[in-house]
Parts: sequence; structure tokens; C-alpha cells
Amino acid sequence: MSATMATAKPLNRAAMAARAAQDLREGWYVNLGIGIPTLVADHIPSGREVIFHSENGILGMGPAPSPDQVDPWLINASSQYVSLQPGACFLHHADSFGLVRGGHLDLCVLGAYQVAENGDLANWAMTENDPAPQIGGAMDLAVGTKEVWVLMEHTTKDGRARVVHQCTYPLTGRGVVTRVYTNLAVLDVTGRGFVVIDIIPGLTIEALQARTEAKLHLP
Amino acid sequence: MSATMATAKPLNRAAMAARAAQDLREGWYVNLGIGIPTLVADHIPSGREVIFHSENGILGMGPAPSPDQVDPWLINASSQYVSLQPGACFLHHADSFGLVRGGHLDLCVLGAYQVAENGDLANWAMTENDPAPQIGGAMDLAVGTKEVWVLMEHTTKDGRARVVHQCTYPLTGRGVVTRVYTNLAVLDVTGRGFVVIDIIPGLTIEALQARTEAKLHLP
Amino acid sequence: MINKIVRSMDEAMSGIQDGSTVLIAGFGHVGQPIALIQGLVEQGARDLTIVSNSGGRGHTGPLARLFEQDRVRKIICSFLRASSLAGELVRVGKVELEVVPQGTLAERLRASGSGVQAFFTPTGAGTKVAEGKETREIGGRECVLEYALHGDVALIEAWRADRWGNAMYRATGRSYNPIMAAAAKLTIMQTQHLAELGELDSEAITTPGIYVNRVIHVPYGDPPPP
Amino acid sequence: MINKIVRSMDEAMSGIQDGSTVLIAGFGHVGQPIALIQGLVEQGARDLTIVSNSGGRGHTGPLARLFEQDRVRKIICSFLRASSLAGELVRVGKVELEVVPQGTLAERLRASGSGVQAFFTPTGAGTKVAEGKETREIGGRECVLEYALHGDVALIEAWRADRWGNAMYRATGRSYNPIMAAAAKLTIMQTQHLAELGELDSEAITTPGIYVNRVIHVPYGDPPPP
Repeated sequence: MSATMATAKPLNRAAMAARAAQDLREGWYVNLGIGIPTLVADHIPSGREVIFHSENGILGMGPAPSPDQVDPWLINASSQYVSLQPGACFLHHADSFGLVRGGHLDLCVLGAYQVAENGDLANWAMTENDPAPQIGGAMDLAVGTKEVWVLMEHTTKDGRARVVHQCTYPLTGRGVVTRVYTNLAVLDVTGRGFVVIDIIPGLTIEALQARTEAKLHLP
Repeated sequence: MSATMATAKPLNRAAMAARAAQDLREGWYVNLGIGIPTLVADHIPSGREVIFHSENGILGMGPAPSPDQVDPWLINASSQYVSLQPGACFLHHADSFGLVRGGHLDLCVLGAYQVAENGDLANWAMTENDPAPQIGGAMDLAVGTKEVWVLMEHTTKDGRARVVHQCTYPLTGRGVVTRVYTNLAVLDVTGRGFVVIDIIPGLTIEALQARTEAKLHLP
Repeated sequence: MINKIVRSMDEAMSGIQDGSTVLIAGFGHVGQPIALIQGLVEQGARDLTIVSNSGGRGHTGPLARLFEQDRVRKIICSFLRASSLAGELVRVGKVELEVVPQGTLAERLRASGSGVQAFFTPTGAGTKVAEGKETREIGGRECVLEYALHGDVALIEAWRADRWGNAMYRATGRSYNPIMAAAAKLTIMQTQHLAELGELDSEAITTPGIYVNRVIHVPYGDPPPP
Repeated sequence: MINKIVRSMDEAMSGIQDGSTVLIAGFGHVGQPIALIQGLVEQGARDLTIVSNSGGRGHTGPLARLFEQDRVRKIICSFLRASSLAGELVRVGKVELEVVPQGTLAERLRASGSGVQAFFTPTGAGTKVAEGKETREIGGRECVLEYALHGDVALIEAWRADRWGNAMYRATGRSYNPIMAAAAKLTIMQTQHLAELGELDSEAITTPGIYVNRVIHVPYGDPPPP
């Protein structure tokens, strides 16, 4: 790889979440997956009303409470203590996933192992016969939500691409991802493949392409 | 027809309802259909706790209120004002029929045009192409409830049998009826057909058979 | 700030297209959004498919106006009275009819709102309503395949609602309202009472606002007598 | 007088057979009926199929005891941690695993309680969980046919319940509880609070007593920390 990142500083997790949070719109109903996506809630521009869903049965989930405000009966899908937005309500599991599968959420933001240029998502297992599968609610969110954004590191720790021509890991959903936010760039999934709509300062398209298996396109 | 009813006095509607009400058991969840079945609720022996379902969304329906106690938002499936039993709750239509179809009700009591000896029920239309069909919830109740009792006049006004070998009217459900209460008798539907388990005083089995198309059996 | 509360019936009804499938909630007059049905009469959309528990009674009321004005192409219901205007128009072939067992009607609406595309139900197996439909024995019971029933528009009546569209119903005013609210692309709700956001009990909200697009305050009118 | 309230854990657990499918509610520790799971451990039934959102964490807690005592033949869940005892036993082939997407698991339980025998869902189409299953394109979407999931026994945790078995939950303690309560032949409920009949709000009862066979008062114990 000749491309370097000498002057470019990859986003840290908080900055990745903040970048995605910028693009959430007023009035959207949003589910945030486990991991980095959870951080998106902390970066919504003030005054912008966004309603968060947690698939274990909250519509109108608020931020982590202060320690003296913890309700042990109120957790999110990552089993962390949360609070409620005014206007929140509770749902049982069939209603909560009916809401997901029925196409009512505007957006979910998920982590991923791989995203392919056709929108395929792989985020639940790294081998074909994972003995401990962790599907959870991801397959329902992937097929049911109007927009599916992925928030992930652009490459694995050992430098392999996650933004790929074709997923090699077991799929969560086919053709479902609409946008990818990484620590290096923002990519839209389009009919012609990945289109770069944002890139961190100091990084060239060539350097980004060198870290990406799929072919990148310009807008 | 040689058999006469010289000494036998057919039950009136209230007495038919009272006869059926005798057989309801403590703790049963019961749906009462439109018409005579509705009257069953008025004849439950005192102290016997029976819980009534109305398919428009009440579990724990109480009797008609006094005029000054009417809540215009509280009606039964016949659009009559009702009250609540303590412990009642409301259900939306999918939950209310989920409860029906899911086999959770112990009993429904329905009116009918015809009941056949194999348990077939016809209670929603009198011609194959009724231009104004009134199915309502009867088909769900017929297939979903543990016991389906029919409460009806033994014959039509012009003397034709309703207790038949085979239904000629469009079916509500196949093989669903378990017992029939008429103004003349109580019949169980069994593997060998109708079995007479009660008959009004003064009426002979022969006289009952003369008013019945299906073959009657003794217990 | 999210605010789904609209100020006029014109605003509530805007954009309803000719040819729409309109879900009209309520059972009897209870939970039936009479002001919204009247709004639809005035709005003028034609060639409608109406989904409603029944075709109404007699010739009075706003639902009958839609039929009287030749605005309805088809009715999907579980119960049609011969004496109703809808019943008369069906009999003479002016309105198309699809009759559906009540529990199947409810479940098809619930399926639509919850992303289930089709389901096997024992209801109606071996009867006229199963004619022409796929059937299959599952778990020892003959079942009929029924499809999700999608609305373009739902007209809903709540008891109390807030600016997010969260709603509670009253008594048997619940009926079809929650499942129809979730089954349409455009859900319009009339409510007898408005609540401040946060005022409705999180444990008791029956329709979450996510299913509701517009709320109009109609601060009068218990259901008329049956 | 109807009274579903039982006085002892022995009475609550009586009649659970070897080979039963046991639905265990809750998400994380919240809404998980810990006292009843402990009761099942003591009751002794073997060869169980456990249906639960996840296989638990680590090696502690009453669910892990069931696995440790070799009482579980199969687990049906949406999420299995490699580090859990259940995960370890699955890996070495001692416990059978059926993994189900969470929404499909919820819907299969809801189908069971509501008499739907099977349904077509888009969830999982084109993935490993659809392998070997019937698929069909409906409304332009590829769907997977999934079947109702029936329990012999359900273990449920309520917040408040009455002698009819009517119940309300608290916050995210709701989760699988209402749908599992309706999906089993024998539903056993622990409740932190008892209410007099008529005391629970008719508009806010989440599980009607018709789904509940036995109620036991366990008057302590907020969920342990995650």
C-alpha cells in the first residue's frame, strides 16, 4: 500500500458516533445497536427531537441515569440502565418487534463485521458454524427498518477490509444497508456500489480505496 | 307425525338460557353469542364465579347497567350497554380474537340455524349466496373455543328440523359443536351422533325424534 | 419539536387520494371516528375501498353518506346488514364486497402493522370463506392462508392523545383502533382529550405515537346510542 | 371463588413433567422469574427444552443450575454467549441448540397464544436461519415460513397480580412475559405485589388472568444488576 495516512487522523469512537448523529433528522424513530451505535444518542444536536427505540420494549428511551436515579427494572437491549424521554411507552416483545418488522422505524444504526457493496450485512457470526450464535434482534432490524446504517471501524485490527465486494461471513440480511459510517469515511450504498460522501481531512480517496476491498465511487 | 306434545310445555327463551346456565362451571371463561345466548348470564347460580368475554374487547363483562349507570363507551358485541365485573380488562380486537382462536375460552354459547350430528354448525347465512353475510366473530369462536354449545329453538317457526343429519345452510365451522340446548331437550354431540341427555317433562323420546331430522340416541 | 396535532379538518384530511384503501375503526358507534368520517365525506376522495367491522346500520350517519355519494368501490367487513345502505348497494352489485371472519379481519390488520406478510389460521376452514384459498393441515388442524391487509389511510378515535400521537382509548372504544393505526401509511386520529407530553402513563399507552401521523382535537361527543 | 394464588413453591411447581418445553420469560435479569427458576431446579423435572431470549451469562444463577445438573436437552434462544454454561454445553454437543431471530422468537410465541399456526416473515430470508425452511415471495419480499412455538409450562414474573391472575409488569420487565404467559398450557407467575380483585386498572392490565394458572407471591427482589 503506497497510500499513507500521515496527515489524517482517524475518528475515535465518540467522533464516529457524533458524525452519524449529525445526520439524524427531527422526528425520526431510531434504534441504536449494541456497541458504538449506542453512543450516537449522546451526540444528537440539542433541540432536535429524535425518539429512540430499544427492542426489549421501550419507545422513547432516554440517556443513562445518574447513579441515584437508576431504576433496576429499566434497561436497554445491551442490559445497561437507561431513563425515559417524556412521552415514552413500554411494549411487550411481540409488539416491539412488530414495530420493527412492520417498517415503522426510520432508522437503525448497527455494528457490523462486514458490509458488501450490494448492501449485504454480516454482523452476527464470524464462521459458518459459530457454536455460540448471537443473532438477537439484528435480523429483524435489518429487514424491517427504512434505513439501515452501519457504524464500524473501516478495517479490522489487523488491517483487513470490512467494506467488501462480497461478504464472507454469514449474512444478517441481504441488500439491507443504506449507509456506512467508519472512522475514515461515510459511504452510501447505491445501485452502482459504494459512493464516498464524506472522508476525514487529510485522507485521499486513493488511501481510502487502499483500505477498502470494494470499489469506491465518487458522487 | 303421530307423536304429540299434549302434556309437554316447551321452554321459553329465559328457561332455555337458565337450563344452559346450570351447566356452566366455576372459573370458566365464557363467550355468549348474540340473541338467546346473551340471556345465559342472567341465570348463573349465585356464588358461582364465571368470567364473560365479549369479542369487541372485554374480559370480565358484567350485566346490563341501570339507566343512570350507563357508560356510552361500554357495549357488548350486540351493541348493548353492559357493565364490568371487578377484575375486568379491555383488549384490542387482535388480542381479543387471539384469545378466542388460541383456545383459551372454556366455552362459547351460540345461536344457530342448523346443527348436524357430526357437530357441523350453520349460523351465519341461510343461502349459499347471501348478499348480506353476517359472519362476525362466529367462525373464530367455533374453531377456537374448547366447548361450543348451541342454544336454539328445536325447530323453525314453520316446523322444520334444525337438528339435522347434515347441514344444508352454509357452514360456520366443521365438527365444532359439542352440545345443543333447545326448548325441548339437551343433546350431546358424540362419536355416534346426538345423544339425548335431558328432555322436557311430558315429552317422549319418540315425540322429540319426530321433531328432529337426525337420529337420536340414548345415553 | 415534534407536533402531530393539526388545527383543522382540512389539514387532517389533506392528501387522501382517489382509490385509497381507508381503514375505519370502531365497533358499533363506540370508538368510531365520526368527525373524521364526516371530514372524509367533505374531502371528496372517490373510488375508495372501505375496511370496517360492519357496513353500518340503516341510511344515516357519515359512513352512509360515503355510500350514498357513490364514493365507495368496495367494502371489506365481517358483518353486513341487508337493511344498511351498504348492504343494499352490495345486493344490487354497485359495491363490491369481501366478507372476512372478524378474527381474521383483526389478524390481517395486525399482520400488516407488524410486518407479517401472511399467516395460517384455522378460522373458516371448510367453509365458504376458505373457497379459492390455499389450505394446509398444520398441527392436526386444517388452516387457511390469509394475507396482511394494508391501508393507505386509517381513521382512528382516541380518548386521550399527546403531540407525539401517543394515545389511550376508553373501554370498548379500543377495538380496531390500535391495530388499524399500525396498518396504514397515513394514520389520522381524532381525540376527545389532549394530554401534555409525558402525562400519559408509560405503562398504559395503547397506541405509541410512531403509528400516528396526525392528531385532531374533537373535544365533544360520546358515542351516540347503539 | 376463583383463586389462582398458591401458598408454596411446591404447589406452584406441581405437575411439571420430564420432557416439558419450558418458556422462561425476561430480558436480561429484568422480568426474569428467578424464584420460579429456582423452584424448577428444586422440583427436579429433566430432559427439558428451555425457550429463553438468551442462554444466560457465565455459570451463576438458577438457569445455569438447570444446565449444570444436566436437566436440559435443548435450548431455543436468540442469543447464546460462548462464555455461558449453556454456550459451553452446546459447543461440546451436550445440549441441542435452535437459534431464532429475536423478533421471530417473539412472533412464534405470540402465534402460539393466539391460535395462528404458522406465518410468513421477511426476517432471516437469505440467511443461515432460513436454511431448510419453506420460503415464498409475498408482496415483493422473500419470506420464511415459521411455526407457532408452544410451551408446556411458562415461568412468568409480574409486578402486580390479583387472584384471577390479571397482571401488570414494570418497565422493561414486560418483554416476553405477556406472550409467554399466553403460549403455554400451564402458566406459573411470580409477582412482587398482590392486588385485590378490581384494584388493577382495566385499561392497563397487560396479561389477563385467562392466561395464568397459578400465582405465587414473591414479595422481594428487584432484578440484580446486569
